[in-house]
Amino acid sequence: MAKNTAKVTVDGIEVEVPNGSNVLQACEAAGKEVPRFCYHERLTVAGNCRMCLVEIEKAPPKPWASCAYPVADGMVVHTDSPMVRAARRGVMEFLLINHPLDCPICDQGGECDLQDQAVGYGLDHSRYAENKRAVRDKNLGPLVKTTMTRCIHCTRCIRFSTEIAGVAELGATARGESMEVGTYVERALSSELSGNLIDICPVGALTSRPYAFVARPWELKKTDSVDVLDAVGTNIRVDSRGSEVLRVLPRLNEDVNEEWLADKGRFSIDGLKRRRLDSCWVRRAGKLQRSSWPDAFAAIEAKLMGLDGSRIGAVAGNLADAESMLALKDLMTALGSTSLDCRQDGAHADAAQRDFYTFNTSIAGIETASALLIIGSNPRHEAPLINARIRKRWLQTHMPIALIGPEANLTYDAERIGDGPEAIAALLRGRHRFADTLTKATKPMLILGQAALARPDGAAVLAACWKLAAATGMLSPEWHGFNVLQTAAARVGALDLGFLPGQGGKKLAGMLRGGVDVLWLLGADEFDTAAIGPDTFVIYQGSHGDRGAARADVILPAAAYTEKNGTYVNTEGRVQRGMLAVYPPGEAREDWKILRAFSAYVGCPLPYDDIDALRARLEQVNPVFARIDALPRFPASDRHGPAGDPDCMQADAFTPWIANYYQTDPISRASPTMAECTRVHAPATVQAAE
Amino acid sequence: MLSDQDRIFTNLYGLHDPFLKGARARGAWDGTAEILARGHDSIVDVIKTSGLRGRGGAGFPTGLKWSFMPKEIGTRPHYLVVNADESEPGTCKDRDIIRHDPHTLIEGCLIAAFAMRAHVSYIYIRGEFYNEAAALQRAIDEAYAAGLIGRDACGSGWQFDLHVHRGAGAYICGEETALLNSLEGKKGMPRLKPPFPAGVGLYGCPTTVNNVESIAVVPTILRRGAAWFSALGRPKNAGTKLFCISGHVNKPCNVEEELGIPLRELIDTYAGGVRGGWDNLLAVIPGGSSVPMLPRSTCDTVLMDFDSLRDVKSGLGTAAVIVMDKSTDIIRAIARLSAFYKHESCGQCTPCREGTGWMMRVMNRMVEGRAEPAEIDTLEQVTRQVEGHTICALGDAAAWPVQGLIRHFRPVLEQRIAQYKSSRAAVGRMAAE
Amino acid sequence: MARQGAAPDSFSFDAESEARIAVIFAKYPAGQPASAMLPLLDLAQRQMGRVTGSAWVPIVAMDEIARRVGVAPIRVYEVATFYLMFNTSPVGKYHLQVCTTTPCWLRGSEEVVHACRRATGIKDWKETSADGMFTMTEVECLGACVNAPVLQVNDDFYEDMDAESTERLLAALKRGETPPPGSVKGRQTSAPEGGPATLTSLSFEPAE
Amino acid sequence: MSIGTLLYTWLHGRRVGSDAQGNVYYEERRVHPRLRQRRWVLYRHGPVEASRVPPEWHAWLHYTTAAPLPVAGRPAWAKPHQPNLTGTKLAYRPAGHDYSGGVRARATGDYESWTPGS
Repeated sequence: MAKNTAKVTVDGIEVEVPNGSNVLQACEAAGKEVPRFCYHERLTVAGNCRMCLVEIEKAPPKPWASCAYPVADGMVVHTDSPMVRAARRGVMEFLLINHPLDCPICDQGGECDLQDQAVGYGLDHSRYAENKRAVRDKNLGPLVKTTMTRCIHCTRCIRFSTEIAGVAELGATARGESMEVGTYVERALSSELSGNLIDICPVGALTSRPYAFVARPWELKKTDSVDVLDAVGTNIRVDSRGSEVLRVLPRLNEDVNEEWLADKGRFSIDGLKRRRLDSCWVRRAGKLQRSSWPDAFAAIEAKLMGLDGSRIGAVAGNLADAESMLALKDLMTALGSTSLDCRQDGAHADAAQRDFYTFNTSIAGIETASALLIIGSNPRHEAPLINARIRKRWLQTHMPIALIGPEANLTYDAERIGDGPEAIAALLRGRHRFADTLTKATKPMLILGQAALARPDGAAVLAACWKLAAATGMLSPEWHGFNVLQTAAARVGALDLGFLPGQGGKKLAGMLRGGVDVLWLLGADEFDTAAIGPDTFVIYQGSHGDRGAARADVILPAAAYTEKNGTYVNTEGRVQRGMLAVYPPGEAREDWKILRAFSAYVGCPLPYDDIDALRARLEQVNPVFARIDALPRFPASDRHGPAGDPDCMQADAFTPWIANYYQTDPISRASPTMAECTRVHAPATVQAAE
Repeated sequence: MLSDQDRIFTNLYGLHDPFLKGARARGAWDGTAEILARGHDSIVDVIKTSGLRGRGGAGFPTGLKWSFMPKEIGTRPHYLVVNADESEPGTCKDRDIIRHDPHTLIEGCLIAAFAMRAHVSYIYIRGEFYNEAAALQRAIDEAYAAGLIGRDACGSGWQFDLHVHRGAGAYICGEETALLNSLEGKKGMPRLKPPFPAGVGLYGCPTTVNNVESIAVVPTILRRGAAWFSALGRPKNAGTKLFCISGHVNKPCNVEEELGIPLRELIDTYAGGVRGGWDNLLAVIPGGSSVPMLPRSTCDTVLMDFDSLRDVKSGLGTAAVIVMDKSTDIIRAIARLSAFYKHESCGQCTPCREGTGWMMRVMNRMVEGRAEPAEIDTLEQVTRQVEGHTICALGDAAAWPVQGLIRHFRPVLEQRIAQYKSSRAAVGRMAAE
Repeated sequence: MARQGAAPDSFSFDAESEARIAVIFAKYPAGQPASAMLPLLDLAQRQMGRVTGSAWVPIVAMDEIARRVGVAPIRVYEVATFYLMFNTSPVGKYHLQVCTTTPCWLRGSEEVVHACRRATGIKDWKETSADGMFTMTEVECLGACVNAPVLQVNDDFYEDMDAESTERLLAALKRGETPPPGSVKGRQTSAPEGGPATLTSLSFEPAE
Repeated sequence: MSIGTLLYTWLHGRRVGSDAQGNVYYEERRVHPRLRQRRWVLYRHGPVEASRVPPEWHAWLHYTTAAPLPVAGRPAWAKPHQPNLTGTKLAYRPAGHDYSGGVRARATGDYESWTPGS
C-alpha cells in the first residue's frame, strides 16, 4: 500500500506531512517559520513573491520557493542556510526599493507583514538611488481604500476576489514594473466580502476606508465577540479605544467563518455611534420627553397596574441576546402574559424539534455535500459566508445546485428550476429531474430560506420541504441535509428558549391593531409599527432610535451587541458568547439588567442577580445553552416532520427576502458607511426609501 | 565548411518555391509514411542517438525531452507545441524556416507529434510575424489538402491536426510555460515548475514545447539517419545550426553551419568579416542577448557550440551572433539590453520585476558615467540577487549581459565614471572663475 | 461607427469578423474557448482599423470578447494590457513600430527614429501625428536582426533601413502608396548583401 | 510680607524702583567684595505671587541685567504684563469646558444620541 505521508527533514527536525503538501507546510509542521507574502492557506499558490525561498538538498543548488515545491519522501530542507538568508535579503531589498516606506502615515503600520519581515531580512539602508515607482490609486468603492504605490504585487487580493468571493473584478493589468492591480474600469467591487481584502493584503495597499487614519493597532483593546448582523454567528474581534468601537475583525473559526467576515458585520460599526438611545424617554401629552429611570419605570408601572396578563405582549428583535430574551420571557410570565413572539417577519417556525429551524448540515458540513437545493433564499445576501462555503464546495466538485425562488447571482452556477411552491411540489412528485439528482447524490442538502417560510402557507412549505428531504435521502443517521437558513441572529436562540406564544398567547399579528394594551419591544424594529393599535402602550427597549423608538411611549435605553456580555445562537444552532467591549453610552444599560431592575420595581423580582445566575437559568430552560461553541448534533429523524400539510402550499412565487444587503437592522441603518454602500450598490432602494 | 549537400534548410534564403511543390522537389514529405511506420518509440530513439540538442537556447537534448511524455495516452490527450515566438534580440532564424521552408516544419510537427502520441499540435508564432504566419497557414492548408496531415496523415492512419496560434507581442511568451498560458488565453506569465509541461502542460495535459528549428530538422535526421547528423559538429554538440550574424559585420546574414565552427571563421567566411577588419573587433555576444558577451581575446579562438561557449562563461543560446566593433559604446549596448529586459519582464515575481528596472536605471546612469565606482559592485550584486531567484529564466537572462559587461569591461565603466567626474569638475571650475 | 480615435459606445463583430471567429474557435478543443482570446482581440483591433481607420481595442470590444470566450471582463483587460500589440488607445492609420534594441541600434536605428520624427512631426513615443496618419511606437526586437534596422508599418517589415529610405517610405505612405515590404536595399531576404554565399550549388527539379 | 522682611528692608535695602502694579524693588546697600548685592521685591496691592513681576523687573531681579529694562522701549505689540491666573476666576478655560458653556467641537469618541423626530 502506498504511503500517503512523506518524511521531510527540516533543519534537522523530522516531520511527517501528507503527500501533496508543499515544503512550506512541512516547514510549518516542523515549527520553522518561513516568511511569505503571496502564499495564503486558503488561496491557490502563486509563488511570485519569492520570499519563502528555502534550500532543498538534491534539488539543483539554488533557492526554491517553498510554497510551490511539493514534498517528497526523504526530502531534506534548510530554512536558515547562508544561501537562503542571502536570497531572502535580496528579495526583501527588491520589495522595498519601490515601496514608499511611508509607514508613519500608513494604516497598516504595526500589523504589516512587510514591516515585520523587513526586521528580519531588511537592509539597514537603501542602495537604490533611483526614483521610486508611483502608482495611481484605484477606486474599489466605499469600503476599501487603496494606496497602490505600496502594492508589492503578491496578487492575494486578485486570487481572493476570484476564488473565494467569486467576483472576478480585480486583476493585474499591464506587465513588468508597470503592472497595476485594480479593476481597470474603476468600479466598486460588487462583493459582500470585500472587507476581507483589507485583512488579506500583506501591506498597506488595501486598507479600510472608514478606519483610515483612525488608530494604531497597539492602541486598541481587543475583545472577542460574535457578529449579530446576520445569523451566521461570525466570530469577531472588536477593537476599541476608550468608549469607541473602532473596527471589527474576524477571528479564526474553521467551523463557522474560517477567517472571513462579511462587509455588513465589519463596516456597520459606525452605526453604533449614531441615533443612540442614551437616556429614558417618556411620552407625555403626546410628546416624548427625556426622563430618568425611576420616572420611566413609574410610567410603565402605572400603565401595568391592574392590567390583565392577556393584554400584555412582548416582541424580541433580531439582534437580541439570549439572556435578555429569557429575562423578558420570565418577566412576562411573572406579569401573567403568554403573548410572546420573536418573529417580526411572521416566518413560520416549528419549535417542536430543533432540526426544524436550524442549519443542520452545519456550515463546515457544506464542504462534504454533493448536491444542493436552495428554496426561497439568496444566501449571498442572507449569509455571505455560507454562500462562500457553498462556492468553495462548488469549486471543488462542481456539485449540482438548483434554486427555487427569485433570480439571483450567487457566484456559482445554480439552475433555477422554479420560482415558487409548485416547483417543490413538482420535485415531491418526482416530476423534475433534479429530484433524481438529489436522490442519487450521496450527501444531498437543501437550504430553506425565510422567504419561503414568512408566508401564510409557511407551515405547508416547511412540511413539504421536510418531506422532500426525507424522500431524497437527506435524512439519515449519518447525514442531515435539511437546513433552515435564518437571517436574524436572535432567532434560533429565541426559538430554543420558546420565545413564542404560550397557552392562549398571541402572535405578533394578534398583538397589533389593539390586540394588546401594553407591548414591550425588545429591540424590535423590523415590522410595521404603524399597525400597532393607537391606544396600545409601547415600551421600546433598545439601543437605536429607529421605527420602534419613534412609536414608543416609554423608551428604555439599552446596550448594543458590543456593549454587553451576551449569548447568541447562530443558524446552525451553535451557542456562542460575545464579550463586552465598551460600555453602553449615557444612561443605557445592559438589557437583562434593565428587565431585572424593572421586575424588582414592580415587586416580582426575577430570580437571578448576576449574569452567572441568569446563565444557569438559561441552561435550565434549554440544556443546549450549556455547550458553548459546540454544535449539538441531533440525529436526523424522519419519524415525523413538522406540522403542516404540504398540499396547502399556495401558488404565489417566493419574493426576495433582502432588498438591500447593506441595511437590514437598526445598526446598519444608522451607519453612514452602509448608507454609502447602498448608494453605490443598490441605488434603487435609496429611491424607494425616499 | 559545411557542404551544401549536408545543409538541412536548403531554401533558407527563399530562392525557391517555399510551398508544397517546391518543398517536395527539395525532398520534403519524402517517405514520411515509412518514417511513421517505424513506430513511436523508435523515432524517439533515433532523435536520442542523433544527439540533437534543443535549438531554442537551453540546449536540452530533444530526444530525452520527448521521452518524458507518457508512453500511453491516458485520459488526457497529448499536445506538441512549437515555439515560434522568436523574440530573442539577434535571432531571426525561425522566421526564415517559417516563410521559406514551412513544409520542413510541418513534416517535423507530424513526426514529432506522432512520436509523442499527440494528435494535435499548435505552432505559437509571434504576433509581429503576420506575413510569416499567413505563409505558414497557406502551407498547412496545402498539407491538409494533400492529405499529408489531417484525419489520416500521409496514409499512416494517424490523425494529426496542426494549428497556428499568433502571439501578440511579449518576449516572455518564448518561455515554454508562459507560452502555454498565452495559448490558453491568459497573460503570458511563466508557471511554477514542478509540475513540468510533460506532466501538466497545455490545458493540464501532457505537452512538449520545442523550438521551430529543433522540430524542422527532425525529418531530415530521420531520412538521413542519426549517424549522419551526429557525425556533423563536435561530440555532444552534434549537427548543423542556423547562425544569425548581425551587428558590425560587412554582410549580416543567416547561415547554416556545423556546430563547433570557430567564431572567427563564421564571421569571416559568411558575414564578410568584421567592419574595419578583425582587429577592429571589440566584443561579440555569441548567442542572443541573454548570454554574456565575449571579449576580443576570446573571440579569436572560441568554437561555436554549447559546451565550448559554456567553458568561456557564455552560452550558445540561439546562436545569434551580435558583433560589436571598436566604435561601439559597449555600455550603451548593454544598457539597451537592460531596457529590453525591463520592458519584457512579465512582472509576476519580485526579483525580476524590481531587479530589471533597477539594473536598467543604473545602467542608464553608467552610460553617462553619472555614478560612483562602488556602484559597479552594487550593480553586480543586484544581478546576483536576481539570478536564480525567479520563476523563469528571464531573470537570469537579464542578469547575464550586465555580468558579462562588468567581467570584461570594468575598466571602461570606471573610466566613464572618472570622465564624468572630471567634466563636472571642469564645469565647476569654470563656474567658479 | 464612431470617428477615428473616439471610444465607441458599443462594439459588435461585423460579418467579415464573424466568419473568422468560427474558424478561430474551431482550432481549440471543446471547453477551451478562452484560447481564442488573443485571436479575437487581434480581430477586434483589425476590425476597428478597417472601420474607423484606427486599429485599437476599446473597452466595449473587450467586454464583447469576454462574453464570447466566457471569462470575466477583467481577464480580457489583463490580457489586452499585457501584450504590446494590442493598442488600448487609438493609433494613427500607419503604426510605425521602430525597433531600437541592440542589434538594430548597432546598425543605426537612431537614424531611423530621427527620420521618422522629422517626417511626421511626432515628438515622443506613443504619440500620433497631427494629421492622424502616424503613431510611433518603440518596440523591442522584431526578429529580423540580420536585416537591421527594421521598421514595422502595421503588418509589414521594412528592413535595412536608413534615414533616407525611411523618409522615402513615409513619403510614399503619405501619398497613399504601400511600397513592397522587405529589404529596401534589394537584398535577397536574410542572405548576405550581394547574394547568397551558400546553397548556390543546389538546384531542384520540380516534383510532379 | 513678614515683619522680618520689612525690618531687613528698612535696615539694609535701597529702593531701586517700582513697576506698574506698585511692587517695589530693593537691593542691598552694602557692597560685598566678592558677592553679589541681594535684590528683592515687596509686593503691593495683591498677593505674594512671583508671576506678578513683569519681564522688565524679572530680568533685573534675576541678575540678567544690571538695571531694570526701560518700560518706554516696549514694542507696540507687547501686551501689558499679566500674572498667572490659574486657579482664579479669570483662569483660561478652553471652549467646551463645563465652565465656559460646555459646547465643544466633535471629537472621535463622541456619539450622536437619538432625539425624537431625527
